[in-house]
Amino acid sequence: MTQAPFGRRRGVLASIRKVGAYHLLEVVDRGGPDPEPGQFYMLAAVSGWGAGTDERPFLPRAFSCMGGSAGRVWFMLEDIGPGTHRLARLQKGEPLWLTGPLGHGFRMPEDGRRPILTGGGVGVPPLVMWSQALVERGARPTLQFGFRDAAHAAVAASFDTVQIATDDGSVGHHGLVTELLAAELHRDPHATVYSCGPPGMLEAIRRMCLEREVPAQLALESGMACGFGACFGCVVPLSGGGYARVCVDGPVLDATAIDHVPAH
Amino acid sequence: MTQAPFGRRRGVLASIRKVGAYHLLEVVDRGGPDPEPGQFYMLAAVSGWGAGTDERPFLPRAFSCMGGSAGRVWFMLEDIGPGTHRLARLQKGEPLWLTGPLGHGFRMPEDGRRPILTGGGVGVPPLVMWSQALVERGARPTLQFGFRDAAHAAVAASFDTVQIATDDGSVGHHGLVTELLAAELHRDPHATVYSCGPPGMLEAIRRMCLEREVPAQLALESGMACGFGACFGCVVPLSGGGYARVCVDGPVLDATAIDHVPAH
Amino acid sequence: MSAVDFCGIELAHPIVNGSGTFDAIAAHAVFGDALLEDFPFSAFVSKTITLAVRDGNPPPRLWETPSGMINSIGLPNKGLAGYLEHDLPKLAALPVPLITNVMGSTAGELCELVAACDGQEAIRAIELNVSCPNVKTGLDIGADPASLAEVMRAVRPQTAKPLIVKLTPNTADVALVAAAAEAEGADAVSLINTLRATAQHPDGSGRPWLGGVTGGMSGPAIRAVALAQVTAVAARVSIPVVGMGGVQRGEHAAQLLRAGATLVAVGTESFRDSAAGSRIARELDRLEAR
Amino acid sequence: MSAVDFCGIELAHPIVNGSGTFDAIAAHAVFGDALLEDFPFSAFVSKTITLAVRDGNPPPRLWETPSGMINSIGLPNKGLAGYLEHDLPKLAALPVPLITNVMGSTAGELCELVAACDGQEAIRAIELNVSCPNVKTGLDIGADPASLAEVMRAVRPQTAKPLIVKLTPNTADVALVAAAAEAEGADAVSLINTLRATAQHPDGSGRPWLGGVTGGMSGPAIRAVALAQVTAVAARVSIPVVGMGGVQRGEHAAQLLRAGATLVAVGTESFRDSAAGSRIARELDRLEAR
Ligand SMILES: Cc1cc2nc3c(=O)[nH]c(=O)nc-3n(C[C@H](O)[C@H](O)[C@H](O)COP(=O)(O)OP(=O)(O)OC[C@H]3O[C@@H](n4cnc5c(N)ncnc54)[C@H](O)[C@@H]3O)c2cc1C
Ligand SMILES: Cc1cc2nc3c(=O)[nH]c(=O)nc-3n(C[C@H](O)[C@H](O)[C@H](O)COP(=O)(O)OP(=O)(O)OC[C@H]3O[C@@H](n4cnc5c(N)ncnc54)[C@H](O)[C@@H]3O)c2cc1C
Ligand SMILES: Cc1cc2nc3c(=O)[nH]c(=O)nc-3n(C[C@H](O)[C@H](O)[C@H](O)COP(=O)(O)O)c2cc1C
Ligand SMILES: Cc1cc2nc3c(=O)[nH]c(=O)nc-3n(C[C@H](O)[C@H](O)[C@H](O)COP(=O)(O)O)c2cc1C
Ligand code: FES
Ligand code: FES
Repeated sequence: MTQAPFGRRRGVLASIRKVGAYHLLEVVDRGGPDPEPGQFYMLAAVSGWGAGTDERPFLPRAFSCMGGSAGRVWFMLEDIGPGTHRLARLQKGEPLWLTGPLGHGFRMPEDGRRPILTGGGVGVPPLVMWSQALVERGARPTLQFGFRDAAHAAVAASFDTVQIATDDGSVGHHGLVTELLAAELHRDPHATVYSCGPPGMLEAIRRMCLEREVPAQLALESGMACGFGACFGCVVPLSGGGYARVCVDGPVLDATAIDHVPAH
Repeated sequence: MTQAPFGRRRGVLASIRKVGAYHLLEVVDRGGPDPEPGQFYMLAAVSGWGAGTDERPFLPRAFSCMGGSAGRVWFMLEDIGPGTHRLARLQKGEPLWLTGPLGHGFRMPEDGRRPILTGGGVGVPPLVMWSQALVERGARPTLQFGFRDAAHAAVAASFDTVQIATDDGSVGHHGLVTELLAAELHRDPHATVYSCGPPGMLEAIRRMCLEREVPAQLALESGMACGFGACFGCVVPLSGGGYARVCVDGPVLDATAIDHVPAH
Repeated sequence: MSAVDFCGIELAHPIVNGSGTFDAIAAHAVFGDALLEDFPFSAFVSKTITLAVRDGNPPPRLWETPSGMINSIGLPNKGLAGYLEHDLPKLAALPVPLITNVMGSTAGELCELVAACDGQEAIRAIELNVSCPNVKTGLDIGADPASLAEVMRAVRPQTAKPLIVKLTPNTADVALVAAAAEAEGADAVSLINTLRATAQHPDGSGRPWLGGVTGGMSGPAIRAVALAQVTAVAARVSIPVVGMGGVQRGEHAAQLLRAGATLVAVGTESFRDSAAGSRIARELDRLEAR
Repeated sequence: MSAVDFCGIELAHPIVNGSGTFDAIAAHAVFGDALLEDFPFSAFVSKTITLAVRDGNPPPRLWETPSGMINSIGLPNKGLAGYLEHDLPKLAALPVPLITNVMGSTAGELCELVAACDGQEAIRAIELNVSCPNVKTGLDIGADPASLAEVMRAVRPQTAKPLIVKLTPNTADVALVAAAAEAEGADAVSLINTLRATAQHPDGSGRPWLGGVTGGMSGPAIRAVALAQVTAVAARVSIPVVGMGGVQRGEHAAQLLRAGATLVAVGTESFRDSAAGSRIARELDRLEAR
C-alpha cells in the first residue's frame, strides 16, 4: 500500500475539462508518491472552501484517483453538492489541498480467475486505473460500466472494449449494469469481480457474488471527515459483527467481509 | 433623504481598478435610486461570501458611495479584512448584493458659511461626492485629504485644488490633516466643517470644532450588522446621554450631538 | 401560503421575526411604505421591553464569527412607559398582529410589564424573555425549571392573552424547562435564544472586544443546535413551539416545522436581507406545495 | 517552542489533541514514521475508553454544518481489556506523554477504569469524559455539579495520577461544574466538548440523518462559545484548564491561553489537516515570540 506523506499538501490544477456530466481534473502533485488503483485522496480548494449552499463545504471531500504517476493525479468528479461544485469550478493554476494516496487498493485475482470490473457512475475512475494496471500485468479485464444516461456515459466513449448499461437505455444495455454482470458470471463464473459505485449497486453485487461464491472486491464510499482513521465516521458493518473504517480498512474490502453496504 | 428599495437586490460589477492602495468599484444598480452624498450601502458578494480568514465574511459590509446616478454607483474601498478582500477580488460582470442608499447625508452649510471638507483614508469617497454637489450648487468647498503614504494618496491625484497631508510626509503636508484644518479655521473660522475618516481623526475634529464653535457634520463609521436600524449594533454615544444608531440616525451627525467618537 | 392558527391568532404564514432582530418603525422610515405592502413577517415581535429605560451596552456591540455573529446589545429600549407612548401606536398600525416581548429581573417587574401589556388591545400576545439572570441564583431564569416555575406562577394570572415563554439554550435540559413552563400555564414556548459567547480584541491584549464583555451567538452556526433543542422540546410539550436559530431559507424553516414547531422565527438573516422573512415564507410555501 | 508544565508533566508546547479526534495508531499505519518524527501534539489523548467493548453508533455518523460538523460516533472502542492489551503498548511508544480518556455511566464503572489506568506506568494522566448521561437523573454527569461531585468522590481515591475532568458545554453554568470538580480534587479541567446538535435527512422526511439521532457539534462554529466557557472557568478555578473548541490557527490557541488556559486541544481541524497540531504550535510560537 503506498503511504501518504503526513499532513495536507498543496497541489495545483493543471487542467480541467468537462466530459458529458463529469469533470476531469488533472492535478500537479509534486510531493506525492504514485497512487495504487483503488486508493483515494481527500481534496479541498485552498480558497473559497465554504460559503456555498448552507455555508458549506467545510470538510475535505474524498475522490478515488483515476490515474496518477510522476507527480500528476487524475480525478473524475460529478457536481452534486457544494464541495464537488467548488472543485468543478477550479481554474487552471488554482491551488488545492491534497491528502493521500489513502487506503488499500485492489488486489490481483487469485487462482487465475479472470477479472470483471463492474462500475457505476463515479465508481468508474478507480476501475479505469485498475484495468490499466491489470493489462500491464498481462491480465485481460472485462469492463462493464453503468450510467444514468448518455451524458454520464460519454466519459466511457474513449474505451473500446467496455460493456455499457444506461438506466434510460440511451447507450448500450437498457438497464442496470448488475444485469450485465449476472450475464457475464452466468457465462463463466471463474472470475473475481471488482466493483465501485452507488451503494445500491454494490449491495446487489455483494449478494450476487455471495450466492454464486464468486470472490469480489468492493471499493466502498462512505461519509468521511478525515480519510486517515482519526474520526471513526466512515464505518461499514462487518459480517462478523462490528464495523470497519472504510478509509483505513478499505476502501477496497472483500465482499464476504461486509454484512451489507449501507445506503443512506 | 433618498429612501432605499426594501430588501437586498442584485447589482453587477461594471468595472474595478486599483488606484494606489484603493480599489475603485463601479456597480450597475438598475433598480436603485440616486444616492445623496454621505449615504452608504451594505454590500456583499453573491458567491463566495465566506470561507476567508476565520471563515469570514458573513454579514454585509458598509461603504459610503463616492458617486452615483442613472443606475450606477461608485465605491472606493481598502482591502483590510476578509470582506473588503472578497469585494476587491470581484471580477467584471460578477453579481453582488446591495442594500441602499442608506442613512442621512450631508446638509448645506448655514448662514453662508464656507464648506471645508476634511477627510482621511476611506473617509474620502463621501467628501468627493459632497464636493461635487456643493460645486453644482455654486459653493466653493475647500478639500483637505489625509493619507498614510503616497500609495494611499494616489487616489487624490485627480483633484486639482486639494490640500494633501500624509503621515510619512511623502506627499503634501508632513503630518495630520487635522493640522491643515486648524490652519484653515485659523485663517477664516466662518466655515462649516464636513469630515469622514478614522475615529481618531473625527474625535480630534469634533473637539477642535467644539472649542472654536464651528459647526461640523461628521460622517461616522461603526460596526454594522444590518445598516437599516434592525440590530442596534452601530451606536455612538450622544452628548445628551444615551446612544444613536449611526445607520439610521446618521451616518452624518452634527458634531455637537455626539459625546465622543468611539475608537476601538 | 398556508395560514396558521397560533394560540387563537390567525397568521398568514408561519414566518415571524425573532425579537430584537427587526425594528419595524426604523425600517418603515428607511424603506417607506414598500415595507408595509410586503411586510416580511406574519406577526411582528417587538424588541425586549423592560420596565425602566435602558441605554444598552457601550459599543462595540457586534462581532462576526464563522457563519454567524455575536451580539451584546444590552436590551436598549424606551422602557414600558416610553414603549406604550411612542412605539405601540405605530406598531399597532402594522399590517400584522403584534407580539410584545418583555423581560424583568424579578417576578414583580415581569408582572407589571405583563399587566400593562394585558391592558393594550393592540398587543395580541406576550413573549417572556427569560434569558436574563435571576438575581438570587445568578443563573438565567430560563436556565432552571424551578426558578422559571416560580416566575410563571406570579405572571400567569396577570393576563388571559397568549403567554409565550422564550427559552434560553444555555441550559442542561431545555425540554425540562419547557415542561415547567407548560405546567405553569404557558400558552407556547419559543426557542432558541442566542448561545453565550465572547470575543477578544484583535490587538492581542486578551481584553474583551464587546462592551458588554460576553454576548449571544446567532446565525447559521447555531442552526443544528436549534434543531436539536426544538425537536426535544416539541417532543416533550403539547403547547405550540416557535422554532428559531440560523434559519436562512425555506428548507431550514421546513425542518423546524417537521420537528414539531408551529411557527418559525427569522432573526440574523434579516440583517443580511431585510426582506428575508417574505423570501423564506415563499420558499417554504413552494416546499410544502410539493 | 515554549515548554509547558502540566500537572507535573513536561510538555514541549501547549498543543494537544482532543480525545476522539486523532488515532495515532491508524495514522502511523497511514503516514509511516514521518508521523513520529513530527508528532503534531505535545501529549496524546486517547479516544474515550469504556469498560465494555462498544461498536459505536450505526452510520451515518457525520453531518457537515456551517463552519463545522456534527458527529454521532457513539464511542466505539476495544473496551478496557482490549485497550490495555492492543493499544496501550503502541501508544506508550509514542514520542509524547500519553493521557487516557475514560467514561463510565456509573461511578463504579469509572472507578474500575481509573484504577486500571493508575496501574499503567505509561499512562501519565487520566481524563474523565463526563458528557455521558447519568442513568438516574438523565442529565449528563458533567451537566450538574452535584452528580459530578458524587462521581469525583468515588473516583479521586483510585489514583494519584493527574485527573482531568472534561466538562460538557451543554449546561447552565459550566464554571459552577468546574468549581465542583476542583473542590472534589480534580487536578485540571478540560473543555469544551461538543454542543448537542442534530440534522434531518436531506430527503425531507424529517427523520434524523444520524444513526445515533443526535450528536455533538464541533469546529469553528463553536469557537466563540468555547472561548466564553474557557474564560469563565479559568476565572473561577485555580487548577489548570485545557481549552478547546474550533481552534484552527495559532491566534485561536493564543486567545484561549490569554483567557487562562494552560493547554489548548485541537480536534476537528486535524480532520482537515492531519498535521494541524504542529502547524498551530508553530504559529502560536511565532505569535508569542513577538
Ligand atoms: C472513497 C471515496 C471515493 C470517492 N470517489 C469519488 C470520485 O471519484 N468522484 C466523485 O465524483 N465522487 C467520489 N466520491 C463521492 C464524493 O466524495 C462525494 O460526492 C462528495 O463528498 C460530495 O460532496 P458535496 O459537497 O459535493 O455533496 P454533498 O452535499 O455532501 O452531498 C453528497 C451526499 O452527502 C449527503 N449529505 C448531504 N448534505 C450533507 C451534509 N450537510 N453533511 C453530510 N452529508 C451530507 C447526502 O447523502 C448527499 O447525497 C467518493 C467518496 C468516497 C468515500
Ligand atoms: C457608514 C460606513 C461607511 C464606510 N465607508 C467605507 C468606504 O467608503 N470604503 C472603505 O474601504 N470602507 C468603508 N467603511 C469601512 C468598511 O465597512 C470596513 O472596512 C469593512 O466593514 C471591513 O470589513 P473586513 O471584513 O474587510 O475587515 P474586518 O476584518 O471586519 O476588520 C475591520 C475592523 O473590524 C474589527 N474587526 C476585526 N474582526 C472582527 C470581527 N470578527 N467582527 C467584527 N469586527 C471585527 C476591527 O476593528 C477591524 O479593524 C465604512 C463603514 C461604515 C460604517
Ligand atoms: C442583534 C440581536 C439582538 C437580539 N435581541 C433580542 C431581544 O431583545 N430579545 C430576545 O428575546 N431575543 C433577542 N435576540 C435573539 C433572537 O430573537 C433569536 O432568538 C436568535 O438570534 C436566534 O435566531 P437567529 O439565528 O435567526 O438570529 C437578538 C438577536 C440578535 C442577533
Ligand atoms: C468525530 C469526533 C469524535 C470525538 N470523540 C470524543 C471522545 O471520544 N471523547 C471526548 O471526550 N471527546 C470527543 N470529541 C470531542 C473533542 O475532543 C472536542 O472536545 C470537540 O470536538 C471540540 O473541539 P474541536 O472543535 O477542535 O473539534 C470528539 C469530537 C469529534 C469531532
Ligand atoms: S473518514 Fe475519518 S476515520 Fe474514516
Ligand atoms: S447597523 Fe444594525 S442598527 Fe445600525
